Amino acid sequence: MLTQKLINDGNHAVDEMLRGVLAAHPKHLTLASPRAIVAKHGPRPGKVALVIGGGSGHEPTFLGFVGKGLADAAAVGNVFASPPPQPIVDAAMAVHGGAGVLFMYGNYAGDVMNFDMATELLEMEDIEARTVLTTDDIASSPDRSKRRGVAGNVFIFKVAGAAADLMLPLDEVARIAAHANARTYTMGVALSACSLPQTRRLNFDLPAGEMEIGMGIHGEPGIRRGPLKPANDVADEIIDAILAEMAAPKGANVAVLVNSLGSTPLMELYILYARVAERLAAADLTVHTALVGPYCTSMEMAGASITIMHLDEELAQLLDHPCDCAMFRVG
Amino acid sequence: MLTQKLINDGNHAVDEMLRGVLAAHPKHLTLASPRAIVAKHGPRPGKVALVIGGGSGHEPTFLGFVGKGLADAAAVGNVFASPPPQPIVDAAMAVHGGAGVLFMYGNYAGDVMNFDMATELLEMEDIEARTVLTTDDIASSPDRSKRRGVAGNVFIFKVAGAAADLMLPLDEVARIAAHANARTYTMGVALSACSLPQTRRLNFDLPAGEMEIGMGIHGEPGIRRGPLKPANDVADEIIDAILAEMAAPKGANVAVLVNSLGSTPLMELYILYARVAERLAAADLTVHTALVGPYCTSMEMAGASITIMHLDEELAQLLDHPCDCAMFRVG
Amino acid sequence: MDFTTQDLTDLFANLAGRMAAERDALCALDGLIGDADHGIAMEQGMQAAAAAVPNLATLQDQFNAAAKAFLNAVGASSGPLYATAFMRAAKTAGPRAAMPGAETPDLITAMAEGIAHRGKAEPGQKTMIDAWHPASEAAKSGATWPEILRAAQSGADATAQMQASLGRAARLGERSLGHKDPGAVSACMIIEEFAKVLS
Amino acid sequence: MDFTTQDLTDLFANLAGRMAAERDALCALDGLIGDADHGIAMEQGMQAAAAAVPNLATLQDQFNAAAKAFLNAVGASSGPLYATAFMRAAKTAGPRAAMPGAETPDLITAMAEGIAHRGKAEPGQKTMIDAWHPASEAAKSGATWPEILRAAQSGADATAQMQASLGRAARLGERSLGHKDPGAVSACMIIEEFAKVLS
Ligand SMILES: Nc1ncnc2c1ncn2[C@@H]1O[C@H](COP(=O)(O)OP(=O)(O)O)[C@@H](O)[C@H]1O
Ligand SMILES: Nc1ncnc2c1ncn2[C@@H]1O[C@H](COP(=O)(O)OP(=O)(O)O)[C@@H](O)[C@H]1O
Ligand SMILES: [Mg+2]
Ligand SMILES: [Mg+2]
Ligand SMILES: [Mg+2]
Ligand SMILES: [Mg+2]
Repeated sequence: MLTQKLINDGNHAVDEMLRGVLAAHPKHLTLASPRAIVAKHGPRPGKVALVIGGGSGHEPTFLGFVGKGLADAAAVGNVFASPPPQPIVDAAMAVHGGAGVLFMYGNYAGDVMNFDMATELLEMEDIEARTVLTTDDIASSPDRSKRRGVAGNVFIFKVAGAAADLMLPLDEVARIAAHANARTYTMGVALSACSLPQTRRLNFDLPAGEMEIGMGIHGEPGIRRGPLKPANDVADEIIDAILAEMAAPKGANVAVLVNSLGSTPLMELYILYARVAERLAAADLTVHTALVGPYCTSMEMAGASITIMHLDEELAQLLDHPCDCAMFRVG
Repeated sequence: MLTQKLINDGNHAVDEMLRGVLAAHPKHLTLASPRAIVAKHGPRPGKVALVIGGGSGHEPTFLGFVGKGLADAAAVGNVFASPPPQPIVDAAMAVHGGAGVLFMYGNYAGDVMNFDMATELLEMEDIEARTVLTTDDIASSPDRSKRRGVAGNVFIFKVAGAAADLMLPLDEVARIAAHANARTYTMGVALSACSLPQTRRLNFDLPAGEMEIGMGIHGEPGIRRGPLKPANDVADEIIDAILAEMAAPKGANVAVLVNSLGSTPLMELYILYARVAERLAAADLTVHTALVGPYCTSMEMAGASITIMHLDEELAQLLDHPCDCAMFRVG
Repeated sequence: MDFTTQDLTDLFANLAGRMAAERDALCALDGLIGDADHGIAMEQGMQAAAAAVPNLATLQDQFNAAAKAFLNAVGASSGPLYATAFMRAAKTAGPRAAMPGAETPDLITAMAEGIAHRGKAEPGQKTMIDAWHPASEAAKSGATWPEILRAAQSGADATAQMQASLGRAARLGERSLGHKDPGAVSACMIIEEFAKVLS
Repeated sequence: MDFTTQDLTDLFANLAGRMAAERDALCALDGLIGDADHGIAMEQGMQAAAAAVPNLATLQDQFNAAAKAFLNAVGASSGPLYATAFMRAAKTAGPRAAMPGAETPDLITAMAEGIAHRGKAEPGQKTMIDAWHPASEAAKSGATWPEILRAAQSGADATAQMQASLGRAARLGERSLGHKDPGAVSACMIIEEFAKVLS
């Protein structure tokens, strides 16, 4: 039984999607090479170039966050697969402004190997590229450096993009990006599997009535299986885990993202958000920014994640800095 | 077998969602009464009040389109059920500015009865309320006046909201709204059912490998069942039907919306858009505005719709007029 | 035997229980040609009505309270239709704490007229009117409650052979054939509960 | 018997066919502890490699072309790992149109070293190294192709008992136990295709 998708040939899904993205957003986006998406406005001499990327299937992550004030370019991989070095290099070469390149992407073995190869290739062109990995998925390891990067990307990239847009030097942009990552915490649950366009087979079994806690955004198994709980219980489990790690003082500001993994609709996200808001208020935390919607998806997977970024003055200002991307705007 | 939802009690899903919406968007939205959502900015003396509404489960339609430059208020019904007259009256009373109220909503028997009762109640308060129904679903009847209102709402409401924001009188706003509706054409396909939060049972059977062509946004059966086709064939069938009706002259401007019914992800929408763009270019039509995403959903239903609005100078200007809603922004 | 405010309170309690029991079946029927929520609307509406009617002085007050409660809980199509039905029943019952049992079939006629007034449906369009109209005709001609119920049921059965021309199912054309109208089916359940209390 | 450019062309064609045939099985394996795409990566990579190697003058050119083609078609984890493997094989094969059959086990050693260099994996971490490393050790000790293959296979089998500490599955902890590593399984298939052509 094949899953139901509106595609043509699964092998061409990513390229056809890119054709659609370029056609729909000609004011925002252009191509450096077939898998290197570049912002029309934003890249400029003297500015650190922020290049993000990763596998497809997480839209609007990554390509939707390319634009003035956020990322200068994105390298686009196959579904759930890191892009190879070439489009990463193409992206970096197209947008670098002589002030260095910052690569940002989720911490996955494949992405690390491909971006590192790209970094070596750029060195041969005398272009300095640094890397800040995102590692916000608190369910994926007790050790932050081993964690996966998931929906927290939105906030972390946003902050780094703002720092670059303000013409800060590479050291500073990298410091801020790492700082933003260190203060960002995400955890999610999956209520259904998704399927790759090439195989159209569910990528794991999840019996009705169960959920996977700590699910990765590629369908990687999480911490454990458990019975599907009411939304408030799910929100509580996630918020408990995040608050315990974050250890923010009373009165601190936070940014919140309640994110759909794909097919979980806004109604459910806002039900979750209602509980999250209650819990944050009870913990004396102030919500500076709230995003609710599909920001980092796993195609048609059902489920949701909650991200909290523990703000300080610097992060709050950078979050508020305007950006204008095809699929995300601030200010 | 119950469907997998992140909710608490299905009977409270709508109210809990509203709690989350208000909590997440305090700068944009407030309440007139528990089911009457009101824009914080926008309503003002002398301005025609645009009040929209309908059943829940289509988010971001309707409440996401409340804000300065678009709707002044929305009355919120139960899932897939028109709101009763009282919240409609509450919404209208909260936002009317002495220049009359325009009700806009999709053409469904239930909505017509409830909004008409609200109109009668407002008459007793000496508030003039007029109605423009949206009837953009070309698959739902050969007779435009009998058609359902579906995703085209976004464009039609947008244009009417802009006309009201420009302080045009009620007659003009109503004329423009009707004009916008008359030039808007939508058709969709469903690839899966959805389920109500109270029952958590699929609202119809759709075997794998099939699709429902012309599906309504409440799971109402469409024109026919057929085998699931490649995305390009689906786009072609819809575009053929729309172009035949629209009969736009070469060189005309159009607005396009490729809309997810819920769980169909951006990847598939952009694959559809790639074909739509190709077809429109071949027909010598120019895309003035392109929206791609979940704008008018049926909770977690899989599928997509394509909307084309045939623009003229007036409609294009009104579409470009700024608006700032919790879930939709222009300008 | 008189029909009292206590009887009406009991009747609405029965209606609420009945609709709760039939909720999923009515939703499934609505799923075939509509939007799968009719059972939810009827359950919520009757529950709200049942909560609104106790401890009111007259049948009229009770029916009016039921109308308002049903409408505000439900909206949808059923809300205005049954709210208007109950308001007409209120007028027929009048400001009395009881009405003669023999007059109660007039309530059916009043409700049918309210529904027809609000929905503008004609018999044959595959709506709840196809149950309410024959029931009302039977009531007008002096039929017994079992006869009224049978009239409603054969009307509802006949909707399976009708092509819808009003309501959500109207867009289905021939595909609405073969399925009973959920509103007509729930109408029979309502009339059956009336008949149980009143015959 | 010599191993020629034609043999290598045939071998890559076989690898492409094999991976196409095993695609869904490898994806299913990857679905248990990873992201369900390993079969797709291997199919696309080997298909691109097979298309790149015909009509090149030397084995070195062929392996280098395969490396580049595989990498650009795939990315992912497999891309850099196999690209590096093929580049090392290219160096070992050298700018020759053929190499002695007896030297071909050195290709396995070279590939294993490339993968280890790129991925920094140690045996026991539940990766493809757990197949490539024992195969390479066997090759170094002068084993026959069937022995090399058996070494790879028992290495791959052993991954079922390992807890992953590298790659996507590393976050699974104990839940990775009981499932073989998909990269180790596909590694055996590759080595098996080498063995078929070379033994
Ligand atoms: N104009 C009308 N007149 C009478 N009955 C109607 C009319 N429109 C719809 N109905 C009835 O309403 C029923 C559906 O009710 P319900 O499911 O509660 O509302 P909705 O269609 O708004 O979801 C239909 O089965 C039909 O019997
Ligand atoms: N650092 C590494 N060294 C060796 N092999 C690795 C490493 N990381 C991952 N792998 C292998 O890659 C396989 C997964 O490949 P693939 O599914 O194509 O990539 P991805 O994990 O990016 O989806 C794993 O089964 C494992 O054998
Ligand atoms: Mg992958
Ligand atoms: Mg309904
Ligand atoms: Mg219904
Ligand atoms: Mg994988």
